[in-house]
Amino acid sequence: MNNSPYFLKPASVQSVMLRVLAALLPGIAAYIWFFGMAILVQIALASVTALAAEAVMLKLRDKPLMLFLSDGSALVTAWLIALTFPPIAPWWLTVVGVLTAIVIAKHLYGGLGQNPFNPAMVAFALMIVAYPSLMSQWPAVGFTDFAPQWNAIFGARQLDAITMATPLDALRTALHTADARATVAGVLGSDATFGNIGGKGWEWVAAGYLAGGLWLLQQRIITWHMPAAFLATLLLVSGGFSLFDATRFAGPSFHIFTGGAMLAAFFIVTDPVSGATTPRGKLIFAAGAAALTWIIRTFGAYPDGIAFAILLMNIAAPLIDMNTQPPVFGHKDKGRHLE
Amino acid sequence: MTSYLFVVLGAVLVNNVVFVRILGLCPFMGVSKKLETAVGMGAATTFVLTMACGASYVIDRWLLIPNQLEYLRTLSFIVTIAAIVQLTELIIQKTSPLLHQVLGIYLPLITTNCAVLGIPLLNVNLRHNFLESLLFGFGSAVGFTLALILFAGIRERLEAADVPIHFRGTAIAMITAGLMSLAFMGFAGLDKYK
Amino acid sequence: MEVPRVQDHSSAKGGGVSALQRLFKFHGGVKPAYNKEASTGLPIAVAPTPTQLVIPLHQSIGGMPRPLVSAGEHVLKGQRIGGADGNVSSAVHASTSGKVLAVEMRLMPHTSGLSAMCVILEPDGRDEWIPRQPFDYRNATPTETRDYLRDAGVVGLGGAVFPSYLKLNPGKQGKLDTLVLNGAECEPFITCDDLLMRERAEATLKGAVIMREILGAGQVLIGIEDNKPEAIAAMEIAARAANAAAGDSSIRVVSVPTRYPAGGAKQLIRVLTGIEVPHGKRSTDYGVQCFNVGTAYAIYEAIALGQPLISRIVTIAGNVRRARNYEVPFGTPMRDLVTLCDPLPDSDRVIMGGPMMGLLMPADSVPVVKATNCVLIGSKALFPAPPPEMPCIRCGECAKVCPADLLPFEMYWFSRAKIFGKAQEYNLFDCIECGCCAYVCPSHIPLVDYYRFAKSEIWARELEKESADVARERYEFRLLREEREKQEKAAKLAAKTAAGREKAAAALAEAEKPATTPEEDAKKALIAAALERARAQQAQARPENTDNLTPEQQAEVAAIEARRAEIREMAKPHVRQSD
Amino acid sequence: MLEAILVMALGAVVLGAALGYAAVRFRVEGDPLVEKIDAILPQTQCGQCGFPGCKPYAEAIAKGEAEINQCPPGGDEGIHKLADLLGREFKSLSAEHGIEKPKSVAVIDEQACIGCTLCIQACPVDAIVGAAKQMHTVVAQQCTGCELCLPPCPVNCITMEPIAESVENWKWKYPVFKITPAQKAAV
Repeated sequence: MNNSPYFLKPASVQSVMLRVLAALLPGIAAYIWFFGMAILVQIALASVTALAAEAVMLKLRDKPLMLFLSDGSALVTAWLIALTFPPIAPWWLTVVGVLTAIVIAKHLYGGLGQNPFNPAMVAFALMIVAYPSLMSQWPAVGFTDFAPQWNAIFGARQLDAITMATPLDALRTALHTADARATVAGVLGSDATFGNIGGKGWEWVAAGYLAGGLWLLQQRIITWHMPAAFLATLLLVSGGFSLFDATRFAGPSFHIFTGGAMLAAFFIVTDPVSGATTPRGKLIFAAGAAALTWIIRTFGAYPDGIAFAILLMNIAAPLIDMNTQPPVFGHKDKGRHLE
Repeated sequence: MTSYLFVVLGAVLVNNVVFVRILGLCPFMGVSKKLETAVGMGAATTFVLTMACGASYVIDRWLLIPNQLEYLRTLSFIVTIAAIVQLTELIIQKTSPLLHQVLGIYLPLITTNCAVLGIPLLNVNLRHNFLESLLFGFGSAVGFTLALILFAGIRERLEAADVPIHFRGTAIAMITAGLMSLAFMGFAGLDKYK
Repeated sequence: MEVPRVQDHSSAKGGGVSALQRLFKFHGGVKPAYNKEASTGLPIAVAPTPTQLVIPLHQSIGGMPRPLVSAGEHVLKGQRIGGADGNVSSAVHASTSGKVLAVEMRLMPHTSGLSAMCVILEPDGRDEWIPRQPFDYRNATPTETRDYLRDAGVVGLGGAVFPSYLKLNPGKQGKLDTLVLNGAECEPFITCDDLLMRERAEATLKGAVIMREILGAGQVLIGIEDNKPEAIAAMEIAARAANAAAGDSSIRVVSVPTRYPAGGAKQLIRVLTGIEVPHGKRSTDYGVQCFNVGTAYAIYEAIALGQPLISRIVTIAGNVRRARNYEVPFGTPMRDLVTLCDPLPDSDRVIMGGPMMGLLMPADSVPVVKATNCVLIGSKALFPAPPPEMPCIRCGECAKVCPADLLPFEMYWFSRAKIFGKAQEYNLFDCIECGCCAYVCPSHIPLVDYYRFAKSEIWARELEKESADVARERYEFRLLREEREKQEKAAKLAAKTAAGREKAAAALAEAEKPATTPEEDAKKALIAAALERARAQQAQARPENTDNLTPEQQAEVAAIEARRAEIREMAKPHVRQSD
Repeated sequence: MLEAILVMALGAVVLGAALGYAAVRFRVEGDPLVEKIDAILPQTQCGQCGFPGCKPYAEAIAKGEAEINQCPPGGDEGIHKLADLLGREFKSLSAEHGIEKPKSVAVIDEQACIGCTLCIQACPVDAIVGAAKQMHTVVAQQCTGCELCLPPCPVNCITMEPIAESVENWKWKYPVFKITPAQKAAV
């Protein structure tokens, strides 16, 4: 017989995870529209691998299999990996990435709730370090022909026709070369209309994530702290630098609407397990992730810095939590009147 | 001025002595179980490493090179470092006996900490001037301390995690160090930005 | 979070009872299903006296009272049967007149399922009171008043059962700003305070006036959750009368927003006054003292009527057809009450208290005690077993609802791994075990169980540490004494012997050498002889001792045994400190 | 070659001088660590560790003359605490020094006691009261359960009784994750 409290609010980890998955759907829809059906193949591939790896690990660790397998956490990791990897990445890249995430980043630390690093981001960082070229071959926007994409994933990779540099990649390559004439406007186009905010297609995917994220906020699965701090910091840092020198630094609308920024703001930094958990800690965590993302995007060697930024903040999360504990009842203003 | 800043930043983040150069792993694994110890070890190493970089520069520049005794470099550096470590140990024993006891064997082991020998030798290789040597030593030591403190923070939480039995202790600590190293690779290229 | 709210009840009711009251919010809290209507339909009934009362001696926080009666004795209703022992302790009384059958170990209304000393009383049906007379507290010194209340057995009836005489101390300044009367009653199912305020508002108010005089408090704030409009109305009428009698408007009834745990003493103080009393501090240091309305009524009975605390109002609710409040004499088995209320056939457990903080009873035979505000009958349908515990995902829901602003998931993380020092660093001891965190946890973790576990482990360790410190001190003292005795002995010998130094040195050497001397041999022989005698004695004495005893002798032996058991009991370290 | 020797010798002299001065300047007196170790030890004064009391054992640990796993009353938890304090590896309790037992107190069978005072002399914390030829009794609150009074008793009237669980010292148990048969079937 259990002890008090004797009744509980109906809530479960499973419902939380399933709603997170549901919130990803608008972004995925936009993704399919602009980049083709390959993403569905990747999601399926990642999901199957994740569930299989999860099942094997649970079996090895002698945990109740169905109970933990049905919590949905492995699926969230799998979908995030599928959405951050290039949709035409060869199948084994996704499989190895998912295995890394589930086996090393998650289960070796004790499974759900105990991993200090975001498993999806571990997978992304490891793969981009190990296979930088494979990880930066993205399908051309609007080229949604399925057969060549399928071939790219499972068969012979003839990529020239179907790939295109992402806006971030294009920008970095242009600005990092010695070509003194390269400017932000020269790479991205100068008019800030749709199609030019975060790169053609990309801004719609980001808008999809934004919609899903707002729904998560409304569902009270995430709090406003992380997305707000992440987006605000990205806006301030990129805005400040682009005011300082608009030819070398892209503006905030570009940074927020391109790459994985929006996905990160609502779905990745908000991972409670590996992130900071106190209200102030959440602000610091997300702001730090945004600043590092911008720094690595702008000055670093990798096209999108989100994975590294989040892993770096994961490292700092325990210390952030330790130093941002909210004052406990009665420990604040020494019991005086709070006017 | 900015070049000095880059020397320090580069040493702290981009070429972090633990995560990127993979030096000084022995104390990194050994004294990172508790945050306070990590801070103490970091402070001690910072002191030793900065002093060692200064002293080794002086010895190299004014004693070994003029006398064409470069082949004695490693030997003389080790002796200098050993002396500085001894000094640090005496001071710590006096000022904080508990820290002395807690650092235990790792304190004299700073002598053989490859980071402490490696950084002065790197200074020579990179042809740093005196100030650069000091800053590089200091920056590396700060990087070491940062790595130690961050690692200790994670380990304090990991202590309570349900890690599979075969991976408890050093195994999971090594994996964690590897993943931290992976994260620090994100800083790659920052010091080369023009 | 700190937005002050203004509640105006006076405009609705008219009259100066509840003036504009600025309210404060406390952090967190939950809104579970209240289920209070079931037991508010009927007035308070008097529970029939059972055939046997089991009155535990230990019914309050603090020292175990010593038994004042023995088996066979006849006692009157209200007669003291357990005397307060030690600085923190409170007396216990016979709930009715009758014969003491035994003083023995009986199952306690405690989750542990352990037994403790109880007085077993067989009612004689006459219900004959001891002589009662009001206590003239106005002409008594504060110490006399407090001693009287201690011997009247008045303790906090909100559930904490802290002896009230200790709380009726105005503190350093000698007077207080505010006396808070806690009528919030936030736990689901429980309505005993609600009904008390509805039916006995005037007497409760009189009790409050007495407490206020003893404390020298300026104003009285009666906090009642706004889901009890009848109680608020009744208390307002009584308060208006009391204010009119005193010619001021210092007693105010304040309706507070309904949110669990608004009835936590610290939470209510914060809501009404904005003051946060830190853990381990006395609220009197901040000019506030808080009592449950039931306690106020008990004080009225003790002082104005001269009746010690021998019964209380208990809600019987849950899986029953006729939930109701009863006035129950202490010692009544819970089973009797449950039967009165017609339990449903699938009932499978008895809980003392509400569904959020109540304690699971080891059996339904355990007696009602001063802490029993509710007897909640449970079933699998009403309180289903929680879904299996999942790992914590650090989602932070628990931190959002914690009324003590704690980080429950961190406390859980380290309690689970038995790293108690860390759990304590996260202020485990500020936890009031209200259960909000476990209530909202999506992983269904029994968080409060982990805190209880960690707390009792830490208490045990602290106790061990204390006894280790005592042992160290005593050991060091012994070493010192031995050293001194050795020197004294040597000095004495040196003085005695004419030969002087050589012999003294030899004696000193002797004292240090544990060799057998003729003296010791003689002693050993003596011991051996004594041993023989003892054996013989034992062989003789044993059978004689236990056979052919008169009933009186048997009673005497039983009493002695009981006393011994009690001494043993008392010798054991007391774990729980007052809260 | 000569230069090399000279340079190294010079270095040795300078560094040696500096260290010699430091050794004098930063001399440490006493060992504050002993107090910290002693605070962890359970103070039963039972001598099972092979030292005549907790303090001497603490001194021996601080000097590095004793292992940290020689204290049975402190148990595994005590060893963990010592290991934490001293930054050493945990070792399980050394078998030659005894095993961890539940905390007990000595109880004198008052009928059998002959009043020889031997146990009073043996008690390290003066927890036994009584006089020659008078019955002795143990003050339970002060008894550390060291068992040192057992061997000297000529009539074997002292027994060790584990401290019984009561409502006061009862501890909440560790919450156990239970899988009901229904859930197991689902698995």
